[in-house]
Amino acid sequence: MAGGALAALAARVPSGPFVLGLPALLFLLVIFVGPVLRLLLLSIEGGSLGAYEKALTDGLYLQVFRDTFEIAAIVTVFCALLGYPVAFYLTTLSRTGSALGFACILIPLLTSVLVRTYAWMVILGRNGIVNRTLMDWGMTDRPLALLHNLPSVIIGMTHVLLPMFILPVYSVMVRVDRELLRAADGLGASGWQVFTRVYLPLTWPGVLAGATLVFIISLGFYITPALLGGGRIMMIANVIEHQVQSLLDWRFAGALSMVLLVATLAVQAISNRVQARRG
Amino acid sequence: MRPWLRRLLRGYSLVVFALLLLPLLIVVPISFSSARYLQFPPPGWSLQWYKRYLYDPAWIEATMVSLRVACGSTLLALILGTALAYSVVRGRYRGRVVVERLGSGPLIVPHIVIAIAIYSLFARMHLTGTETGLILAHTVLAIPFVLAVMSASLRTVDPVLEQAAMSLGVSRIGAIVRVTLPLIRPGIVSAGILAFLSSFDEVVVAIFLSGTTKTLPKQMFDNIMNEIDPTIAAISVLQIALVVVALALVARFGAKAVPR
Amino acid sequence: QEPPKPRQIVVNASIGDTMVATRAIYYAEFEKLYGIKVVESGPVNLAKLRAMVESGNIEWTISEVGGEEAIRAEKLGLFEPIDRKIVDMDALPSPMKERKVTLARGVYSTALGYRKDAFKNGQYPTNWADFWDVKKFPGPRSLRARAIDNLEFALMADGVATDKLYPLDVDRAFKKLDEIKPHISVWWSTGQQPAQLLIDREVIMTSGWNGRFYKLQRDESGIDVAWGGAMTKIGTFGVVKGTPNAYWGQKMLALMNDPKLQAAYAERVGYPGTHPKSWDYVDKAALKYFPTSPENLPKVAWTSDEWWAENGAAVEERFSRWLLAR
Amino acid sequence: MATTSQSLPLSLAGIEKRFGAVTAIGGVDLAVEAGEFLTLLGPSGSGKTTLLKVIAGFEMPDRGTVRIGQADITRAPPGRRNIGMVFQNYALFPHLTVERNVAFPLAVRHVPRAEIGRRVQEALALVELDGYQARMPSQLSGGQQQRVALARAIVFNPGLLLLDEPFGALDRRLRQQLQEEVRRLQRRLGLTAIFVTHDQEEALLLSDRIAVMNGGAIEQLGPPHEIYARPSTVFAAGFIGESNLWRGTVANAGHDRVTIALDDGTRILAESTATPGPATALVRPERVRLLEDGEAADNRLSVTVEEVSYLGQTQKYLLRSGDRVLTAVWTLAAVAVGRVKAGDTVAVGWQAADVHVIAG
Amino acid sequence: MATTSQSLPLSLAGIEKRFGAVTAIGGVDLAVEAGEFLTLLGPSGSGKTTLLKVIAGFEMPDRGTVRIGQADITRAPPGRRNIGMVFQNYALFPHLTVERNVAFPLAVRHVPRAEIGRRVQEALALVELDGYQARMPSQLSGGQQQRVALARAIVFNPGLLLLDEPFGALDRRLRQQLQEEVRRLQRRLGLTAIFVTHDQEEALLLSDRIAVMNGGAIEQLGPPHEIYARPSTVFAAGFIGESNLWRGTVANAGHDRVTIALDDGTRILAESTATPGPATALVRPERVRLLEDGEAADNRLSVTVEEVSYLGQTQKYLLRSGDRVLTAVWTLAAVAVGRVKAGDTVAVGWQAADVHVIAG
Ligand SMILES: Nc1ncnc2c1ncn2[C@@H]1O[C@H](COP(=O)(O)OP(=O)(O)OP(=O)(O)O)[C@@H](O)[C@H]1O
Ligand SMILES: Nc1ncnc2c1ncn2[C@@H]1O[C@H](COP(=O)(O)OP(=O)(O)OP(=O)(O)O)[C@@H](O)[C@H]1O
Ligand SMILES: NCCCCNCCCN
Ligand SMILES: [Mg+2]
Ligand SMILES: [Mg+2]
Repeated sequence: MAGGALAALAARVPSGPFVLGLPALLFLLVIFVGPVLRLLLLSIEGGSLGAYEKALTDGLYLQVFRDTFEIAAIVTVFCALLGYPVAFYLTTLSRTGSALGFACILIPLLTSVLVRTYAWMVILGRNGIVNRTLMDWGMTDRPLALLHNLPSVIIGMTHVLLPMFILPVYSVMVRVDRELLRAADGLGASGWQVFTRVYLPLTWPGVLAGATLVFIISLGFYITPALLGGGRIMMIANVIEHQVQSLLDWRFAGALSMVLLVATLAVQAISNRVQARRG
Repeated sequence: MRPWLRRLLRGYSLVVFALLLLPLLIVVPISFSSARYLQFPPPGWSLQWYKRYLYDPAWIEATMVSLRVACGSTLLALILGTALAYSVVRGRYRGRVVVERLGSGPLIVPHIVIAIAIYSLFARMHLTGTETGLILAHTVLAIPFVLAVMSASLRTVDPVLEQAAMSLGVSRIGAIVRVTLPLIRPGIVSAGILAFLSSFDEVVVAIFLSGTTKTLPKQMFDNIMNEIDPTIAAISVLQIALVVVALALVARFGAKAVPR
Repeated sequence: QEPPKPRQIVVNASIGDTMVATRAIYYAEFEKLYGIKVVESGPVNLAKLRAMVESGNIEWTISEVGGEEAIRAEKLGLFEPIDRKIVDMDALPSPMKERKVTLARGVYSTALGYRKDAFKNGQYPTNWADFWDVKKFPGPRSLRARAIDNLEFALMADGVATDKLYPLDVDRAFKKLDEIKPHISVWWSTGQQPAQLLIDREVIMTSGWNGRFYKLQRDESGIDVAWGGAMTKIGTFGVVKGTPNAYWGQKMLALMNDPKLQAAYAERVGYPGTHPKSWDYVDKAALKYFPTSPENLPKVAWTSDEWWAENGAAVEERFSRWLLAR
Repeated sequence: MATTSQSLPLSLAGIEKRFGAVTAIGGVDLAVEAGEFLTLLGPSGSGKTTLLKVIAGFEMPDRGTVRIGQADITRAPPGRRNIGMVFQNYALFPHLTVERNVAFPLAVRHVPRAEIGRRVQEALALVELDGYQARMPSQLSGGQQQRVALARAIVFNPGLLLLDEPFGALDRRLRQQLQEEVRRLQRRLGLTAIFVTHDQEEALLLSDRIAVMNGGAIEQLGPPHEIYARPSTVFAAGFIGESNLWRGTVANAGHDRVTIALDDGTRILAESTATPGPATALVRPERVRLLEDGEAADNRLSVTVEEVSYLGQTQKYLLRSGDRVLTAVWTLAAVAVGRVKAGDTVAVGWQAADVHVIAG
Repeated sequence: MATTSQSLPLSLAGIEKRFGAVTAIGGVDLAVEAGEFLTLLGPSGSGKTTLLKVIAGFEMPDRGTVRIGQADITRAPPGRRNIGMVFQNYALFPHLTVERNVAFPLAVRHVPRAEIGRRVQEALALVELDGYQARMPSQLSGGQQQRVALARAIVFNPGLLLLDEPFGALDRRLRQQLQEEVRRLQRRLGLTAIFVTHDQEEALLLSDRIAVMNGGAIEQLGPPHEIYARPSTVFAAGFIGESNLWRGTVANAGHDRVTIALDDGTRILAESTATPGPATALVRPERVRLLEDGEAADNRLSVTVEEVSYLGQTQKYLLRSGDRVLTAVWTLAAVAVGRVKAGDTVAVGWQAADVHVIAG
């Protein structure tokens, strides 16, 4: 009787694939979810929401949040403007051509963010290549301040994130059925009409996916603003780092982290929602 | 497409490609500079920065730490992530979607948040400043890559092949080992390389978890913060070479390196 | 009877050239004497030290801290008391010899460094008033992204005498800082940045730790230091509370108090030692680059660690706010 | 490989399988004799694959038992059941050579090397693929792949062979060729085989018996011609072949004959032992004949030709009689092309023996 | 939409198209009448799609002209040709509703809003999809999708309708249903239509005329029954329907009759005007009859039955006479199930009129 019940139970317990997922699941619960939740608890220690009040009302931090979103938005727009045509161009290339094109995208993508940021320091510095060239050509007599400001941070971040925009857009573009374009053509649409009425709407999910990815990653950026921002461009991650490393204010760092996390998840959720609505 | 439009598109794209590669190319001549400080174009050529890197025990030690940590976390992430991918792709249990989301979570959650969360856990577990701690943390960061690549690979393997193997006399694990894994070897290579690079390049977590054991990126970060000397350029060139070799390996043995 | 020797001890200290010098001079000696490996870590970080002690996860055996931080560290109980039987501090000048938990090892200044070639016919800046004078000395500048020192610089630029700085008139300092803010192109955060910024021509003048300019000065590489109003303080080390190797930490402190080693170190990095006898061993040619040299000492100002220990947190926060405000 | 058959009977008793709210199998009893070729035929979603999976062990039934020979294998893992299976698209291991594919079931059973070699050789010879040992599956034609799959499924002397739509993805020509090969081999080895398809032509062609499945249950079980000629349900009639189906009421007419009275008053004479009551009359289109002038038939109808479709061997006629539409299929031998055209009015008829009555 | 037909004839003259070394189309002349339904039938790679693309304007021919009505449109861009096209898998725009899909060709022509609304409404009514305006293509069944594709292809009154294997991906049942709908609509609107398929049954069923393509050329052009009964090449005979084909030598036998002497001495009597010389005799399997005792036939053979396949409506018999294998297909009406079994020896025969002679 009990044996039968047990057997019935055993038959009901999800077996096979589920069990294989358990180690990773436990691992992530202990070393990822647990700590993040603990951080949440830490930020509301003693039942006080003071840290959140500070994070969400203090002008300084509001400013940082505003800046962070602004920078993320600008970077996303740049990635879209630069990336969309390039992704399309990639779909038109021959085998070798697209292999070379992909190398141009994958090599930077896989290269250390530090290396890339360092390279921009070399290029944009007061004594860097751009200024040297401008001065050699007599276009300016004094070096321009290209580094350690908002534009340099945006350039650096765009460089880091552009491949992450191009890849998802490309993957949607190659899946667009050429037959549809031909159908539009055959139905009398002009080139521009084919683009605006068929191609752009069909590739829009890719743009949305790429933009979401870029925006989300931008929100959490730390290295580039730290190295290219000259101490003046503070994104939320830099503030969090400062809270922990220099001020040891775990509670407040936790609160800021949670706000950042919620913002990130919210952006993702909105993007999912928009995508789902489009069917 | 009209020819002039095509040309415009090509021109535009080539400029973007150039902008993507330019910074990396600039680093090369600088790494061979004979100047004591950063100067471009270099006044002369020398291998001094490579020597400086290779003969400085601090750099070498950091490199070794990074290699060990990257290998460890790659191995761990491959095992955990592949099993997870299998579970998500083949499983039919309720909550599968949640499990998948969880597995790719570290990709979405800002690294700074993960870093300080893990830091506070590891501080209590006496794992800060240890290679073990770095390996565990980097494994968390690498699992989403492995999950993405391996689930894509697994989806290309017809589950019927596993059933076929089982009907021919092996258990599920036997079927996975004898049939599934050999079939997705290219995916394993790609996932492994992605996981390796994600650890080998990782800075933010390393900033928090490095103590006496510094990873190469952490050492580089400190160095860049301190002095923009061409040693970094030399290391950069070596790293870019590593990436190019990795890409070539993937092209040769792997599937698409990047989750699409 | 000595406690058993561990395989290694860990010293947390400033990074950069001083780290290399510390290894070559102190750690090498320590390893030679006791056969215990010294592992170095850095940079100096009070917050981390505190987290370490509070979590009981002690990675460091001894750690360096800045002057005002030493006072906070002592209050927070982050260091073991100094064992006077091992570390003989009696020879140090007062009040250094009265310290309970930290050894004052060296003296350093945050001084005004500049590029000589940025100014015509020897018209170099000499103090913080010049730094603020963007008409006479046009060009980008850099300051540290912290309040400490900057407030003092602003007050001196505004005419406050070096010995009348404390207690700081914070409001006045910030008002003065407002003036210079548009001309600061980089707010530096790590020690080597100032020198690097000068070398790279990113700025024409900057605040910076004197040791970081020392080599450049000695190399005649076109970088020089104006000592007027250089904010001077002591660098200190303590044995981390709860370390299992406290005894060997004390032994290391003893070495750091050794006049000969201090002299070698000072000559190498430009940070003079605290032990009076160390002066006897220093090459006289190096002396003029020290904040404590006869010609520099009258020009420099001394940081009040007590004031900063008391007000630092609040003032630093206000400074962050000020820095980010547009 | 022993070509002496180890073939075993299979019996299913009270098999039930639910997926959440969906009942995939709702109580199936089935006995397959040793050496029999039984086909599960049914529309998509009728539970064919699920039943096969229950037999193979990939799904556990919620209720019921599965026996091969004497052994109850209901809960045995798939690898222990000793069942050979040929999958849709064959499921050859693409990373292994033909030889190692066929050797797989022996290797995992730790059969000695030398014996593996011998048995693989035998199995490949049997499917006429000796000499292909070193090829990879991708280097084989569809037909050759199937033969490898067959060799792999029988090399370990399974008691039972399962085939789940093995021809589902093939074009018609290759399909026909392979159907014949499978059937030939199964007969030769005397294997018990269960074959799944939703292609009625294939089922008719290959099977000793057909089990018509619908909604997770077996609607009818019998040899092909019986299923075609005497379907026991309207569903089975409609699913297999084209049909003219008319609902009406049975009345006895003596001499093993009945009449079926349709709503509109038409009476259809049938040879049947059906009892009076509601019923459906079935007349296959090829039984409807074009009547020559004065030719007699048990049932006779004057119809207008609505549409003629030329199908090569045969022509299909859509005929109308009042509100009733019926289909007739005539070969060219019977009616020359163009003799009967759309719009014509003709007389058609069929014998009482051509009518099958489905009760209910 | 004007239901008054604007249908125009199409003519192709000397069309050639090469891709590098491959000659996809090698000189095709073809005239399609207004309102005609013409099918391009041929094996994979025979150039069907390429020819359609040349007509639609997606490929430029290397040589030759394309005319619709009087206009030479050889070099006109696709959008200017006024050709409606139904693509394989329909190519509906997945991001647009049914209504906006159908409106597309009108919208890009800047037809006024109100008129678009009216014409879309009419077109949807025509394909019986009124009420589905707001659905997305993904929310439609395969059949409904096809009707939307059709509506979109005809809403702008094209002079010509092209269909490239529109049923390629469908299962048999849906396929049949849609074939009928397309045909009905085409007839009703009187549209000129060119239809591509490699399914011979489909071609026979739907077409006014069939163009059998092979290797980039048209091998035969004619109505279905002619193509089936009198294929002009062995290829056409083999490609369409099952065949018994025998090579031999024609000799005159008087009275419009010839004999074909096969290698083994067998002589086949045929009604034909073929001239003496090498030729192939074609006898369709359904023409081979089972001879009753003493029944006469122009051609008579004693054969052994090798295999019997039950196909429902018909049974297929594999018959052997010496080295020669022939296929016969008999309906149940002709031969009851089980009357002729494998192993039996029977007499079969066919009339001289049942033999078609293919010269060469
Ligand atoms: N894993 C599953 N989860 C939920 N429902 C399932 C599952 N497998 C099958 N079903 C359902 O059970 C029923 C029977 O499915 P099954 O695959 O056995 O049908 P089938 O007869 O093989 O159909 P087909 O001809 O399409 O292969 C269907 O309604 C199907 O949707
Ligand atoms: N773009 C192209 N480049 C090179 N060769 C081509 C191209 N398009 C078609 N071909 C070749 O031309 C020949 C005819 O191809 P086409 O697509 O017209 O055949 P089809 O009759 O439509 O075949 P299917 O039934 O497989 O669709 C083939 O040999 C094909 O390989
Ligand atoms: N707050 C840390 C300051 C470090 C300055 N380095 C000085 C080294 C003195 N030995
Ligand atoms: Mg199935
Ligand atoms: Mg085609």
